[in-house]
Amino acid sequence: MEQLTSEILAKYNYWIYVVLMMIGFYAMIGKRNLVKKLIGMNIFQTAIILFFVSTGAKAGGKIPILNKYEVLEHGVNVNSIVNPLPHVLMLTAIVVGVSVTGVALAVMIRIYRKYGTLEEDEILQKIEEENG
Amino acid sequence: MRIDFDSARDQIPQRDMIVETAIRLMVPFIQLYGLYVIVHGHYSPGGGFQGGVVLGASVIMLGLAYGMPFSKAYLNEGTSIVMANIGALIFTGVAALCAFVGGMFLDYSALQTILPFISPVDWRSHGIFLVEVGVGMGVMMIMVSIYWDMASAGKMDEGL
Amino acid sequence: MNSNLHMYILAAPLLTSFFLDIFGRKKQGLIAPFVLGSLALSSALAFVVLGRVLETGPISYTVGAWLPPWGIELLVDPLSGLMLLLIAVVALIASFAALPWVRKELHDRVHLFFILYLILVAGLMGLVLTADAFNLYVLLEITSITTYGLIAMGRGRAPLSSFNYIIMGSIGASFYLLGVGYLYLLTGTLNMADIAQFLPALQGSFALGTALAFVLVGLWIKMAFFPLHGWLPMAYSQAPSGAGVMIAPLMTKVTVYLMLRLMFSFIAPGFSMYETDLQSMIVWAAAIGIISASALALGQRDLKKMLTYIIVAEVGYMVGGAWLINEPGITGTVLHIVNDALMTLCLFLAAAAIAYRTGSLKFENLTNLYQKMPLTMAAFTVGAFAMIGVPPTCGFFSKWYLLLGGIEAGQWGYVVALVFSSLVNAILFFRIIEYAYFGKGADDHGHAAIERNEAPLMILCPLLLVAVALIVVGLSSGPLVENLIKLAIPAGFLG
Amino acid sequence: MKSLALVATLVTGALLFYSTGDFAEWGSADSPPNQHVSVHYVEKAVEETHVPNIVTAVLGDYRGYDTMFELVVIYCAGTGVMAILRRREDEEDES
Repeated sequence: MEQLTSEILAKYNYWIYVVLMMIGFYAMIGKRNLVKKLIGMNIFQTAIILFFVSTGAKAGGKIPILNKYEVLEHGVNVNSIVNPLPHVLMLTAIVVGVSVTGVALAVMIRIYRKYGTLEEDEILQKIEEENG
Repeated sequence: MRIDFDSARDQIPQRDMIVETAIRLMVPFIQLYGLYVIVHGHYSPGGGFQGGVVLGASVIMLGLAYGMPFSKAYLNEGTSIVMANIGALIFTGVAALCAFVGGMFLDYSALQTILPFISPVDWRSHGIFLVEVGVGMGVMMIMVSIYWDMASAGKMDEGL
Repeated sequence: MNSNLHMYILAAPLLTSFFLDIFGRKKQGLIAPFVLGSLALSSALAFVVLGRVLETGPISYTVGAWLPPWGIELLVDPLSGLMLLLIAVVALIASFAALPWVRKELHDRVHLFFILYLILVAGLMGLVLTADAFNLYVLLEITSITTYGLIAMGRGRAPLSSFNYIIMGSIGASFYLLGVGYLYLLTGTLNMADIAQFLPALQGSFALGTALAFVLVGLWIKMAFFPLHGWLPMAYSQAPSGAGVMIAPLMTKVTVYLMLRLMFSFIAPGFSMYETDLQSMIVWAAAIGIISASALALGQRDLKKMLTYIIVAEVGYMVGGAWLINEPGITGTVLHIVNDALMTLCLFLAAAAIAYRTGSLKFENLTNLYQKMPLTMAAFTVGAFAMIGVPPTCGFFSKWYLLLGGIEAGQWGYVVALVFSSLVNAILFFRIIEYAYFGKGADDHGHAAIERNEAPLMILCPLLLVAVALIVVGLSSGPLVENLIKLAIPAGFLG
Repeated sequence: MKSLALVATLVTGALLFYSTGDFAEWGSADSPPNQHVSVHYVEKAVEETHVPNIVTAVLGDYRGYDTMFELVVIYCAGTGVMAILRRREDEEDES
């Protein structure tokens, strides 16, 4: 039982990320509504962010903001500070995600103005009608 | 789901005194906080992106309370585009300048050849600051510009 | 080694795009000199850099003067030098043709188009240079976002195709990012060369296989490898013509280059991954992809749509050739990246020239084009011959290398697919040439009813230039392979 | 179509779920990401850049090239939104 608990604690973050990622991925490829697809994309990106940040965690680690003078004099114990690199990477990934969402929303506004709906089936039906 | 953009723009919602007053009071403090987040990025969580988004949010809040035309009058459209480009140019310009004065691309310590009385390591710190200011400017103006375009569906006349 | 020349290649279009936004909004006349000037500067610098790299050997450049595993490393070797030159030249030629088209199609959004265009070029150049796995993701997203924007500027179904591309492209990029995350989790570094050092110790780890699979599938979605190609035909055929002439030749080829780059770094020969059945499975998938895409191309009744399916088939050529993992296969792949970029550029320019005058690219509307636009159609014919693989043109030589590689590796499915696809291309293009040459029927022979009506010089001159280049590159394939491509392939993959 | 999507999702999920078995424990200071490159940042960033916030130091300097393109990405989004939405009245889509 204890072993199981420790296993769950050790991998809990990664399992949750897989579940989140599956929800997002299914919404992106399975749903027929464009807004739902976009929401799925954001969930997918959130899952990736959770995964990356989990890789940098250290049990009992402190935030990576140090006291300049103390560090210059005495150095720093690496294991007491969390890994800053995944946080940096995810700042970049968040900005990229926001940008893609912005462009996707703009494209969606144009789709809505042209077809009057955001349901993929209805849009395809309208295109069929247009082509005779 | 089904919003008619034209009629939505006709019915600009009723102005609300409470919202307007609250936002008018809050906006200066939000902007101050945004500046603090940019400037204090060396010593606390924060930096150009976060501060830029906070600054952008202050203008967007004005737009939400008083309608988009007000926020456009508050922050001129042409100015915002020029500022966004200047922000981007600060970053890429500093990067290219570092290469130009003999260092490597983005090697802030090479800027010592311009102002020799600052040590190379301090130049890295100041270089990061310069770049963060550029990022803050760029992100703020681009966020506002995206809001304007989305709110008015590209017509830049009315909207929320 | 402290030379920043290759950074200026990238910085020139990037900085110009910001100036373009400030000044080009008011003065439309400034756009053309800005765009052409910056791209010409890039091309000239790329030429110098390639020469220098061939002379002195690969340059490892560290941005910000931080040593590789900690800072971001850029790698300028003969392969990336060649790609830089290709991107700069293709973008320069395409921008000549894009100018009249954009003025006609987009009216007052010309400067916005060219801002995105220049940033796309800079992003592609960055992709070619980088040797850092995460930096590659950021640049991949830059090229994607600009492409989404450029495609959505078109008319009709363009926004819908752009949205599909956004969803598929995001899945591809997210998969790639996940793969990089796994590699980071397993090795603790993001530098490609540094990751490669840790890989032998991790052989047999399931997580490593997953990581490489996600990286590969992510790139395959981006390059429209056959079962994952769904977004490409609509997106490329609906894009504004000015954007299509640049996006179609470059995007998929650069992604193929990225796959090659990752293979060269991660899958060194002797590493167990390619001794398994995986390698031949990928080659078989490529063969099926080539055949299916060619078959789908047969069903199209629109020139541009047909060309997009040919692009999907060509991606199959290159992926299959790369995964043959032998000398002629990889040589052929690198040569085909160059040739295919030029051939696609030629055909898309011809399509843009025809559409500029006739307004439609449906096969029925292509009648009598040889009388109306003889020069355009001459160039189109050269491009078509190159695509089929007729000897003096360059398409023949890269296909020859790919065939040799297939035979050497004993991958007969791939060889058959190559031959089949060449035959289908012959049918496809001769059908168009028939339409364009013979026209409707006998009733208008002898009359001088059809006037010559060539496309504007801004489109025609680059088109003719590329058509000549197809033959010149074809004739100089031997020296190109000996002096450049042999040097570009890591020693382990030779012999 | 939906069942195909479900199968694809489940296969991807199973692959990812199974490969968590090879991961280092969550929060362990000995895992590769916490042992290789990041150690240098934590130990040396303050000394080399004089910035107490390591995240800012890595973002602005060590990986400044990424950050530059990050700004370019958001700039592209702004320009892209403008390019997509700002159409003249006469080229308006019919609704």
